[in-house]
Amino acid sequence: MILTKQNLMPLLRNLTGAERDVFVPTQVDGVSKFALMDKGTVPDFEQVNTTMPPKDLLFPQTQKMYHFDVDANGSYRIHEYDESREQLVFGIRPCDMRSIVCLDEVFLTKGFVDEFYANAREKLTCVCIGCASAAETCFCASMDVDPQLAPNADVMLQDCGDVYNVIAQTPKGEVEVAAWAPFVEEGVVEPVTCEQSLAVSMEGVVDKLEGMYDHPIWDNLSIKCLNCGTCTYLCPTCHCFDISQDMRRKDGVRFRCWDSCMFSEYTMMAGGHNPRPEKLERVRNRFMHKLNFFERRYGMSLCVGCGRCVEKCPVALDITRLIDDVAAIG
Amino acid sequence: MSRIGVFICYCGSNIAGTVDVEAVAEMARTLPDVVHVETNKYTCSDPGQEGVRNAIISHEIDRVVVAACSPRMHEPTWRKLLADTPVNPYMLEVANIREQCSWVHKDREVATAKAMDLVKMAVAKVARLQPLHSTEIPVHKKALVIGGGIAGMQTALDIADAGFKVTIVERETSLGGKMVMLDKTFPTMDCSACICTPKMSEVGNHPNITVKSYSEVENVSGYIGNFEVTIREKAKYIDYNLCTGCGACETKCPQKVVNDFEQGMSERTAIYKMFPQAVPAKPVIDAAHCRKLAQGKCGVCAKVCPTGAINYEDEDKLTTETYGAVVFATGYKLIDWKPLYPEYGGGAYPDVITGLQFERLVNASGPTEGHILRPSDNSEPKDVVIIKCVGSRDPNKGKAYCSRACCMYSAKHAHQYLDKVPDGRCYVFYMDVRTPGKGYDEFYMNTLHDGAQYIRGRVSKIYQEGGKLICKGEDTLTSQQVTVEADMVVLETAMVPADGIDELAAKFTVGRDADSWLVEAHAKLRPVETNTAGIYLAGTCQGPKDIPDSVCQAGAAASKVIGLLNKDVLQSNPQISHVNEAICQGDGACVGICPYGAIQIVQKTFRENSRKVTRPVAQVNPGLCQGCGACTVTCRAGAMDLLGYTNESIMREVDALCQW
Amino acid sequence: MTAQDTIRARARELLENGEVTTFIGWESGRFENQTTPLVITDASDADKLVCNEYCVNTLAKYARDVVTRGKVGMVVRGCDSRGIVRLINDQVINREDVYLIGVGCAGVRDRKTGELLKKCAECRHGDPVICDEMAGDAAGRPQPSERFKEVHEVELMTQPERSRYFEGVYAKCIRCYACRDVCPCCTCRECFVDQRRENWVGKQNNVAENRFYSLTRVMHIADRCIECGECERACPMGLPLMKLNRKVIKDLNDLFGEFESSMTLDEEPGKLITYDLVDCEEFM
Amino acid sequence: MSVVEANKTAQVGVPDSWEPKVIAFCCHWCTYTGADLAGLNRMNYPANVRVLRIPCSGRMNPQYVIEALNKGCDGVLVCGCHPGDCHYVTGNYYARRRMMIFKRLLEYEGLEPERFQVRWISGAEAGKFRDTVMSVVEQVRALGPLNLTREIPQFELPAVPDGQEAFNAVPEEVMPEEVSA
Repeated sequence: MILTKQNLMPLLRNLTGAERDVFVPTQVDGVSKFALMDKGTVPDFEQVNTTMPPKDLLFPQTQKMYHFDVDANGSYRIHEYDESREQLVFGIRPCDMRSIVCLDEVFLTKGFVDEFYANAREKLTCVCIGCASAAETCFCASMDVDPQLAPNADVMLQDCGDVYNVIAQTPKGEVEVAAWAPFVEEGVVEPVTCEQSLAVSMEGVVDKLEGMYDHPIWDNLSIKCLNCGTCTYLCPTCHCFDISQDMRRKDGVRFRCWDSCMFSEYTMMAGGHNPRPEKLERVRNRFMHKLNFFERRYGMSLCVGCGRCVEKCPVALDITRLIDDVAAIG
Repeated sequence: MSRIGVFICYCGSNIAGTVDVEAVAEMARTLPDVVHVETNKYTCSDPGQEGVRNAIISHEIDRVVVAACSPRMHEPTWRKLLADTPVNPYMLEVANIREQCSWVHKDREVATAKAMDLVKMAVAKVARLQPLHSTEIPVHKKALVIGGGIAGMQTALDIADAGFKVTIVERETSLGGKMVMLDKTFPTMDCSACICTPKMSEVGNHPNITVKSYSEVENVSGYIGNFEVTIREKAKYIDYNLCTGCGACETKCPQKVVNDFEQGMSERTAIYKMFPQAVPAKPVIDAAHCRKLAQGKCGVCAKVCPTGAINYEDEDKLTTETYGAVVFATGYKLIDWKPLYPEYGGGAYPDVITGLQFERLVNASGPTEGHILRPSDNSEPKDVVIIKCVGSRDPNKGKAYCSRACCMYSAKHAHQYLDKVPDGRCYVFYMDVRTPGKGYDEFYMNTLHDGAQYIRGRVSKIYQEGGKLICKGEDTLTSQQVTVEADMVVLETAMVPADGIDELAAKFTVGRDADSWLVEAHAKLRPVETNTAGIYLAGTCQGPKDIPDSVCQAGAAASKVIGLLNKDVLQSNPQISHVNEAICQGDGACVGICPYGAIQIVQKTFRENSRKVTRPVAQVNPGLCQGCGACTVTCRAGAMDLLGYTNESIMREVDALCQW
Repeated sequence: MTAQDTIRARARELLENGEVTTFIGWESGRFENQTTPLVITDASDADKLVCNEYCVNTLAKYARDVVTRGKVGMVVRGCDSRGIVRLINDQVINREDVYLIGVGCAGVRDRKTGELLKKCAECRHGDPVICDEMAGDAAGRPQPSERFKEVHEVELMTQPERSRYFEGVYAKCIRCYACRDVCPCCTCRECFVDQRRENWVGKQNNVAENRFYSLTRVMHIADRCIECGECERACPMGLPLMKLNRKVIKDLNDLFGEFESSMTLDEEPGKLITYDLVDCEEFM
Repeated sequence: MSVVEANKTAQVGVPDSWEPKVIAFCCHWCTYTGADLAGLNRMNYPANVRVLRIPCSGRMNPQYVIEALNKGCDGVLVCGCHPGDCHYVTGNYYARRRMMIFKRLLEYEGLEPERFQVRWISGAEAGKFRDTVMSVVEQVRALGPLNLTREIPQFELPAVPDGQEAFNAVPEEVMPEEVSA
């Protein structure tokens, strides 16, 4: 099936039904993120990937979990919130789709299902658009992500110059594409291969990282790090969160909010001990988690090569240079 | 889990009149951690307090909220009540539902809602309070008096009579200060020597008083009860144990020096006693002018001295002692009028003299043995002009304030002059005559009766013409120009603080006002105390005043010191700032803020992440901190917190008001 | 001998003769015109040091972490040197802990667009305010005319407009704290946002809590801000933070007299920790 | 990205039963004494103000103001001794500078000036305390509820999902008879 780029906007306007929120990548007040599509928004499909990742749709920065209160005779009543809604994200990139694979692994597998995430995940349909060209910071190919392929997307639009190659990949995708009948035509087109200037080889990096606990490379790297939370909050696969509550006298709401392993308070224990007191431990932990720990636990790298942290780090700390340096060792 | 007890008072009908106390009690029972709520007709009465005490015991309450009258009224009462229960007296919060609720609102329903809010705030705050204990500060039973004038001596005597050791530090070579320079003292005209010198000898011989003359305070550290003061006893070059004060050396010394004590109107020798009745009655060698010490020649005094007391190799002696209290009695000096008033000759005319110079002229032990002779040609002046408020009440040329004592002593000068020169004429130029004391105005009327001519107006110019000093002025009562040809002019100049008061006060962190007078804690209610605990003021160092007021203040300061030294140990105020050393950066932003100098930065060693780290942290001195909390806001990290009003308790108090 | 060569030579020399244990500068990054801070300990790395018009980071705050290892050598321009003065005056480091090589700065450029950064267009002190030696001569750039232009623009807006404007600003903030971590004034051992016991600011990310954090931080750095503009540059969401900092600096100057913080080591304490009996009175 | 939480009550829909809630941070030595004096003289002023006692206006941390505005107050009043009268000598001088700067910053960010006021009220000025309270409450009432986005936790209970009874967990330690009359 083929979808011409001119038909894209009419298709989008058609999709914004009442019962479903459609999110598209756009500029909101100078920040590019996935925002609700309504009359005024101008979707920007040219930009490779948005500054704010789409993880916010599945795992919002602040999410109300449940409300509790004490009734007259002193017993607690607890009511769960379910804020998940039918959502369609249109224009998500393959690297972000791959990050959703990681998030699914974390939130849905290994014997514990996070129902807040699960509800949101069920109600999310993803229409992925492949990349014809890459930004200078993109290196998803090196992290075994095909810029034109997203196996877990419901509908895959492969960018073929001025048309999209529409592939429905899941039953939900078929239903979706069926509704697009007036905008698509038959035929298959060869997708444009996307050249990436930035490439790293992950060859043996995961194993080498095992033995590098006290390696001086961490010291040189962590000295320049500011320990702010930018990279963790912009990273599509970072999933750490903290639970806190809003209290009133006898009732309150417990909510979940993003947290970053870069903050010292993240590992601060009640007695005042901090297992990761200095920047060095925290920076090492973050990169080890991205490149090694996740691989060992789930068999896939937690870095999808979207390049957001490389682009937005205030001190240009670069995960790709770390990978090159590790590869070059020994 | 804390167990909070809430006690709501009816206060007869004062509270119950417009606040439904039972409804408030009902609401209080639903508050978190509240395990017992009790209402009471009169909680402050004995039965009321008994009820509270029993409730605390029976319900094992560990935090108490009293909703009644203002904490300013009965907080001490509740604290005493808790003192003999297992509850710490500071685990208490008072909700003011009388003065700020039932008395100021008429509508019962609105007042009850507000009372409920105030109780909620109190419960939220009390839940976060910690038990506080006041620390004990030792008090050294010794006092230090700086300045040996009449105020310093009176203070020292009163303290010593109460049985405490006192040290007087006097910069000059003898006690006495300015008073001993005077001839007569108003209003009773008894001669200053007759009432001052007995005091000096009494001080000199008092077993509890050690006099350190010719000495100055070098540096100070410590705080109330524990002032470590280093005193520099300047070299006297005479061994006071050997010296008998016979005076042989003074007669033989060849070097003549201008005598400051005589206001420069006569000379003294390099080895000198300030005046005959000096205490200690032993001379001092003036190192700057002594030929032996300055140029290495002479040495006559050593040869002449019968007991060999002269020691040219003498050095300054530094001694450090700990004092419980310090009293400033540093006195005043007269303003240097010469640069300020060129129109009065600016010092060019020798016959234009100051009040103190006149005192020396009229004094029997003065340079002219009491005969009033004008300095230029030692002739007896027949016409004398006295000009008042020279430098006082003159904001643009001198000082803005009134120096208080000059009205009286100018009348005294006029009276003394007319007494000693029967055919003399005395004109007094004045703006106002202020004689507020007991017998003061009668004294002034007496001087008028003696024939002193009081002319209301200021002298605008004095110039010399044919041996006469022409004083041109205006008589504002008759609004005519007045010209007086005078033989001698006496200027009653303004009082200003003694030299070096700024450096000395800075050493003790005592405040000074714009004119460098020392600042008392409260002008009306605490006139002899300062904002630095343990430091008191007496006499003119606090502001211009006459001898009766100075002595009165000296007694007051002494009573404060005695009150302090009577205690073996001081209870410090427990609601003071507390440093969380884990967070403290040691940047010292709080040090400059503290009006009491209670915070200092010290180096401390901590074990952090299994490493020993030495770093600067702030340290609060419980003796000085008054608990104002200004430092807690400058501390960005919140390391400095105020016990009793911690950041957390105030934040939860705000939350309780807004959300409960 | 360009400034960069002098720096490299001096860095090698200092490290070789052991005068400094570490040297802080910049190195070129992976992409064209990209630079990233570099801390070297042995002389052989000295040739990695670069100093061109794309060195966007202010290095001052790194001195704090590295000073425990011994004396630190550092390249300083206007903003770096004021940052170092700020650290010294806040007792974070001592003057003898750092050896400063001054470089005149004509402003740095964005690696992609090549334009002068906003913080450099508004920079008032391009040349270092303190340094032990100068590598290359001072740039001597004229001070920009309109220091508080942005602040005036916001002040001219009506109250509802300002309210909506700042609500929009705070809606974008994601609380990553890059502004705090890049600021040389923000050197607390434990920031108030991490104090869960006092619970000053909740962890949820909404306009109210973001405003609490922002207002508090502005009040904390009010009289010490060195106007280096790094917070604005580091913010991933592009919040106009200098509009807030400059507003407070403008008020401080209007109310309590002209004052530029962190210019000299013996500067008098900030305006908010001193007082004057004759301050203008508006609360009577 | 979380859309701006629109929990502002639209100006139009102000319930007429709405009463402004104002918090007054009063210094113990002067204004609190003045407030007590107003009580002694049986003066009358609106009950919308709750006084929070602090030792000195120097103790007033700007963060308390933001907390109050965020959590539900519609107006904040900070009172202290007249400059020169401070029991702790310099407390109100520092407070004056801090509050002047902070007040301008809040107004710059869109807070109506009347909502955050600072006044020096001495221990004898009971009348001034009453008048200040009355004027602040009137001004805040005129402005209506604070329409800045605030952190008042929205507790609208979600509809209980059909078929699933909201489970009641009875905690062990808070026994009913514990909370005795």
